[in-house]
Amino acid sequence: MTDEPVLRMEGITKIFSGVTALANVDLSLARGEVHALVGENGAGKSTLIKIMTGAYTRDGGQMFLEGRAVDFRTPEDAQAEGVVAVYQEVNLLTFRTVAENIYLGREPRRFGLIDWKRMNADAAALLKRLGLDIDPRAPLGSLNIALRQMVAIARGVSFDAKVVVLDEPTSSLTEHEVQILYDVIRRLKAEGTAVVYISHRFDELYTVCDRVTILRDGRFVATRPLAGLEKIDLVCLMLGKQREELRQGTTAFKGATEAAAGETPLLSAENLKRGRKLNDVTVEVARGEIVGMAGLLGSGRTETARAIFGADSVESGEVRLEGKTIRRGSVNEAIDSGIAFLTEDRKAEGIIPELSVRENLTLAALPALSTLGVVSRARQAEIVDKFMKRLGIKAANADQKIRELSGGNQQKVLLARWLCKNPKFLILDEPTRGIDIGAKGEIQSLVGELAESGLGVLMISSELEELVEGSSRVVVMRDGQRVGELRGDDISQANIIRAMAEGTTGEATAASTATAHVTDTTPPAATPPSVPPAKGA
Amino acid sequence: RKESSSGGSGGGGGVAGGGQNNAGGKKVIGFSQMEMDGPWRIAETESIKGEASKKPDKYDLRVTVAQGDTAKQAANVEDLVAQRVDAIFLAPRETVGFEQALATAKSANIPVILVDREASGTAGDDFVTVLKSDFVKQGQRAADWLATASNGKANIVELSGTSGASVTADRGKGFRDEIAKHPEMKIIQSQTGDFNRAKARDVMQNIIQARGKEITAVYAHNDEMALGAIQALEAAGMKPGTDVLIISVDGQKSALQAILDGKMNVTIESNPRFGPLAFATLEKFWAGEKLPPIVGIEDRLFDKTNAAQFLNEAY
Amino acid sequence: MSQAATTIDEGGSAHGRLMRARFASFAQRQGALIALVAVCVFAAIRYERFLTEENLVNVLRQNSMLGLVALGMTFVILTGGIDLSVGSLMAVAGVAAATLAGQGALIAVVAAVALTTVLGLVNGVIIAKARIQPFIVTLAMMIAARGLVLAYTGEKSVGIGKSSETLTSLGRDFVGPVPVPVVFLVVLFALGWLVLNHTRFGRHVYALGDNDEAARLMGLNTARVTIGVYALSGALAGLAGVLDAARLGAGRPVAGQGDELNAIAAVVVGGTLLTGGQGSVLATLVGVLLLGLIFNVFNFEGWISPWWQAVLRGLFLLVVVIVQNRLSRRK
Amino acid sequence: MQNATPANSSGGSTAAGASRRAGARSLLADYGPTYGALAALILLVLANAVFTPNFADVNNFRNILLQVAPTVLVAVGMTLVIATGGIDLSVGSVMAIAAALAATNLERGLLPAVLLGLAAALAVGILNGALISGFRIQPIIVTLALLITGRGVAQVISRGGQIILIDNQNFMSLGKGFVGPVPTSVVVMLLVVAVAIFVMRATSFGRYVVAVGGNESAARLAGVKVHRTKIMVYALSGLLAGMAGLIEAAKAEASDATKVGLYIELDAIAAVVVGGTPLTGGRVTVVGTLIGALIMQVITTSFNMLGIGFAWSLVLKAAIILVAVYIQRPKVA
Ligand SMILES: Nc1ncnc2c1ncn2[C@@H]1O[C@H](COP(=O)(O)OP(=O)(O)OP(=O)(O)O)[C@@H](O)[C@H]1O
Ligand SMILES: Nc1ncnc2c1ncn2[C@@H]1O[C@H](COP(=O)(O)OP(=O)(O)OP(=O)(O)O)[C@@H](O)[C@H]1O
Ligand SMILES: [Mg+2]
Ligand SMILES: [Mg+2]
Repeated sequence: MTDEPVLRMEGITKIFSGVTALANVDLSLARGEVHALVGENGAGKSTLIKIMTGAYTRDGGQMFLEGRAVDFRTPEDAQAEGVVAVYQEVNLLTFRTVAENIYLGREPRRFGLIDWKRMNADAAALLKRLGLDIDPRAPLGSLNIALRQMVAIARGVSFDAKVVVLDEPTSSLTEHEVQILYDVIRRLKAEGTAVVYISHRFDELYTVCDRVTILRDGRFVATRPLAGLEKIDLVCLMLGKQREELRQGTTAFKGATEAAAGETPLLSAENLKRGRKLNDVTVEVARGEIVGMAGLLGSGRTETARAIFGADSVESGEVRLEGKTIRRGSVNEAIDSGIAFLTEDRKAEGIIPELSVRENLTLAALPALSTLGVVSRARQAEIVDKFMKRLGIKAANADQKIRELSGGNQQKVLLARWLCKNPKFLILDEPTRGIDIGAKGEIQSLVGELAESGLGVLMISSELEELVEGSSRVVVMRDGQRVGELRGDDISQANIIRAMAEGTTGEATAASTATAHVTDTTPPAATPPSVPPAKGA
Repeated sequence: RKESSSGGSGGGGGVAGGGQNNAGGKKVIGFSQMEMDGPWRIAETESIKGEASKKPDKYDLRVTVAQGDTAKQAANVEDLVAQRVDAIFLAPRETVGFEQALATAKSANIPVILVDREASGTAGDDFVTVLKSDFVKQGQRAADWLATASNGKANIVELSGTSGASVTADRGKGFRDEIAKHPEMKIIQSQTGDFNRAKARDVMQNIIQARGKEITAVYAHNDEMALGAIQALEAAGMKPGTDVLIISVDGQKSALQAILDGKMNVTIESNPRFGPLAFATLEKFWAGEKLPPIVGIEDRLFDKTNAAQFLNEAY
Repeated sequence: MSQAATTIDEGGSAHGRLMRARFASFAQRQGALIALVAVCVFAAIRYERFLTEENLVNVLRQNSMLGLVALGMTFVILTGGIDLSVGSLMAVAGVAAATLAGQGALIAVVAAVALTTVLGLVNGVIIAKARIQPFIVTLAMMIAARGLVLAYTGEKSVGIGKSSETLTSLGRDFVGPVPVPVVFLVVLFALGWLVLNHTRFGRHVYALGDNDEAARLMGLNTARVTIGVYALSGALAGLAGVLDAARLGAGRPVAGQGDELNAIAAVVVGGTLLTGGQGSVLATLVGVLLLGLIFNVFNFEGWISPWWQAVLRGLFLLVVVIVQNRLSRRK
Repeated sequence: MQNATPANSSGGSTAAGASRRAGARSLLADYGPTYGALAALILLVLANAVFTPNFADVNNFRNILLQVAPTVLVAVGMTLVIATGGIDLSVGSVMAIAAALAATNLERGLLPAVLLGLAAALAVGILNGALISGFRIQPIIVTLALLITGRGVAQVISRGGQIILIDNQNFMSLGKGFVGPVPTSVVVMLLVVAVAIFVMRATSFGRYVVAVGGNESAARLAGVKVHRTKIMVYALSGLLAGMAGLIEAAKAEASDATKVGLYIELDAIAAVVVGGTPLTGGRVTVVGTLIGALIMQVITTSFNMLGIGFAWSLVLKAAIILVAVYIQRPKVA
């Protein structure tokens, strides 16, 4: 294992229209190692692996595969040499079947024509081996995001590659699927494949990775064995800080305040119903309160948020802000009455890629910034300046296109888009997904601050620490239903997990308003009735 | 409009020219028009329609229009044949392109009379005859008039018709062949004006800018373009009709008016009223008369002397 | 245990969605097919001579050139592209074949089709390599090719002449009861279907239209596929142009004008999405016939003025597309 | 209440400083003319001034503006449509409808005729927008259908495709009149361009247009009224096409329903893309469109003046379109 590395990158440099994304970065992968690549948002991780796999061309540096200098011009070249990547955003073909996605470009053929039978059989076998119950003939678009991600991973491992890169593979996976992924990684490792693993979740890194390479601002910081490297030191390396400078605790929340009893809620959403996805969901949030919303993937959290915001029309139910009913299915009325919604899918539903940071930031506030439809440049600049400072948005200037920013900074701009409107109620859907630890802390402490000044927040998150430390109450969802609520000292990771899994929250909610829903809930084994029996996992 | 479905279609295989499709003694006549843009084509179609409607108990006319596309028009003829009409008037878009359509009609024993243009083939065999408006001759007559009026000395701007149209080619050719006999008559600039007044006006404007006072005559392939050219000349402070002679083809009402106003000199008629001639010819054919390969239609020449007289009957 | 439950749920709903997706794509195809059948039934009842062999053969033959163009267009549109140059390429091929008719039919046809294939290839190379939008590249090709063919012919049609009967027979003769262009149409549509559904190239065409960035990152040589479809479109447009010239006995510099829009309309009416990734060649055939039949019906009527025909044609196009759209969005 | 985590302070100040510096530059970069197209225009004009006799002449420049006016009006509307990611093929037919309606109603008086023409154009635009946004059908198909139908409607209005002569002096002054030394239609054109630039730069509507073109669902969730914005751009495109139709009719002193605006959609699209607005939407430059249209017009004019066949000007235009778009294409990795 100490002999020639499988793949070695030296002095890699990449410049995007004048901006240096990578400067002189080294990376060396040994046979059969799992190599973590970490760094803040925009540190250049994705860029580095795109260069490794031929998706981008490098502006400087060298790359050696098994000691041989290589120069991949396209991902096709890289694949041919056994360097394969599962890229950050789920990037597959939604109209094509699962099997086609897995074997695209390598379709088995007979007499020059595609051998569909064999392709589907091979795909079925592969998926089964990975413990996935997916019909290889299903169009990919019919799967949810998590399963699509698993298909992408299945494709990646089907190559018998020398190097497999996984760029934030778990950002939308369930715990169960993460376990499957770990098994896959261990198998690859045993076969001598080198795996590059990018993730912002430290627990995962420590579970599967052997060594770690740290990038900061496009520069190489260090490569270290993970064993023996304390988390806190890893964070320090990422941020370029000394140990003492870092605050304790995993999140930046200071412990939430609970709403005063008896007060009329700031927001109340009652009995929202939308097909099978939302079944009679009720949520209340008081002024100054952060209500967490937990649930497994696909449990209906985003649906709830969209229903409250009017982004989807609901069949029945009512949303009231400060007692005033908001017309169903009207985003504009929701916004006008003071509701804001930070979506979970930045790329598809958040940024306007070609517009500048300035225009993106002020998009929702334009009516307030304009008189008779004419926008005041001065007031716009004032707001942009203020929020770029306040949120620490890293951009060359306010006129940089938002698509050129890293994910975390894009997220901050989108948050600022809402904050500059002084909303009364803010919905955050996975506000820190795919965001580095520094930016995460900033966003978390900001949310805390805002709540202190009277903003009501509904925070959807898959990160339990975030919910536990940030919320005064946690609403738990499952299968489109609200299955419980935790408050006060009952809010703990263990309790949340139990509620998500079993649909009961124990005595904690016995006296709360949510009890009615909880007790009505059918036991988990019975839902949904139409589902075929489970295959062992 | 029930009558349009061809009643009694199987009326027995008549001899060539015999009516196979006489629904209650009515003859179904197909007219394949190439396109309907511009007053000339409309007048032609109206003339044929008008003649048919004079005898509603005798003729049932079906008009197809091909949007200026030869392929489409050939298809339209085939469609008419498939309907087993009793005769077809075909105003072909261009000379070539109708061999097969004509052959189809022939094999179905449907007589075809060509209207206003020729198509390749033999009269009396591939088709009955051509009712012809001689576009080449129109060009020649325009050139003749100009040669006389200018004493064989002119710098001419030619505004030609739509690119690729056979009239454009014919009216250009006739004119050029004729002025070639006069060494001092030159076409100093030629550009397409698409048979379109607005386009011709713009083109003329640019040519005036380039050639200015050099220009002594404008030959436009139709009246619309001549009217556009007149506008451009007036805008440039030149006097159409006196400084610059304006000659065109068609004989539409607004051109006659321009002649009366002294802004235009002459327009060679291209008579669109083929209706009476077409039906008369068809009747003769059915009556078994021998027909010449070309039946000419009379084209007049309108100038100051007769414009007022024909103004009201012009289209 | 709870995790296992979620996985099942996904599997179950995935299956449900699969069925619905299949139904939706069926309904989508059905939309145009239903309209086609409806028009046929209407015409058959109203016009006695509609269902004659002669008329049906006419309809097929008249639409076979547009059909070939639309076939190529289907490939292009499936990749998410568009090809506005096909009309002009028809003219180029027709004129080229007519000009070369004296050299023998084979040479004339091969050279003409080769020429437009190369022009299609140029489209593809510029689109793939210079990364300019297909709409713009093919718009430029449409304008330039038309200009060149007009300039080359001096704006006059080039007659093929009686001597080259082999060439004209391509447009005029029959194989049994079937006109030669219709034979081309049927054979090439069958081939098109085979290529799209059973070859790598075909699947990659779909992949490219589905998500080109993903296809590239998955290691597809997207440039090759792009160049391939535009070359194919050029070739089929060229063949259509040759058949058109053969049928009419002349290569016309103005041939195919507006056919790019007709072909696009036919593809869309068939139910292929302009965004790419979804659709089929058979749908296109239905679309071509549907739009072609309207003209046939107008001709049977014989009294509707061309302007009213235009009004009706546009409205019909709109209605079919709206219905199509409603059906396909039921998923 | 520690508001600054370690990483916070470093990024903020640079961003704020830089943002002010680049303020002026952004005016040009985001909404302004594209230098490639401007350079091409200047080059073309200079080359012509040298090689084309009588080209460099005030009169000629006035003619160029006069001739380009209808195309520019249509192209400005097209620019907005394209900025939302759409396309409008129906503009030529809309021109014909407006011209036909105005011409056939002039005996009712100038104002009613003009208003009728413009109202019809606006209505077709709104119909386009409503179909595209309400039924979510691809713009190219909706507007293709209206291109076909609209031409037919214009011919029906024109008493069956007749050329309708115009002899209302006031109406004709739209095409032939002057405001000072500048032709009326050029004044209209410049006004429209100026207003469009202002709207795209300074108003919230302008931003909504590019936001919708850039990312429709994001725009919707940010409170942008997407439907309204789309309907508005198609309505504007229709209205501007209507104005162009009236000007064409006034210039020709006649309305020819079969010819007015024929193929102008292609000229307009060419002007837009040569000017630097990408067909993908999300970016816009009205000045660029003006420049693009002028480039095309200068080519036409100079070819007319030099007596070079129309066919060759097509070839040159195609080349210019490709080169301009190539130069302005977004940089990719
Ligand atoms: N296509 C591009 N054009 C311009 N700049 C880019 C482009 N892609 C990336 N960058 C810039 O390069 C830098 C590195 O980005 P990269 O996506 O590699 O970061 P990352 O480490 O993967 O971040 P994240 O954790 O948010 O995914 C960032 O500053 C980003 O703005
Ligand atoms: N883009 C999408 N395409 C198809 N189905 C989707 C999509 N987004 C969500 N769903 C489905 O809608 C249902 C509810 O999903 P929702 O997004 O509300 O869940 P969630 O609890 O917010 O999960 P997530 O962690 O994914 O945000 C699930 O069945 C999910 O699979
Ligand atoms: Mg990344
Ligand atoms: Mg969610």
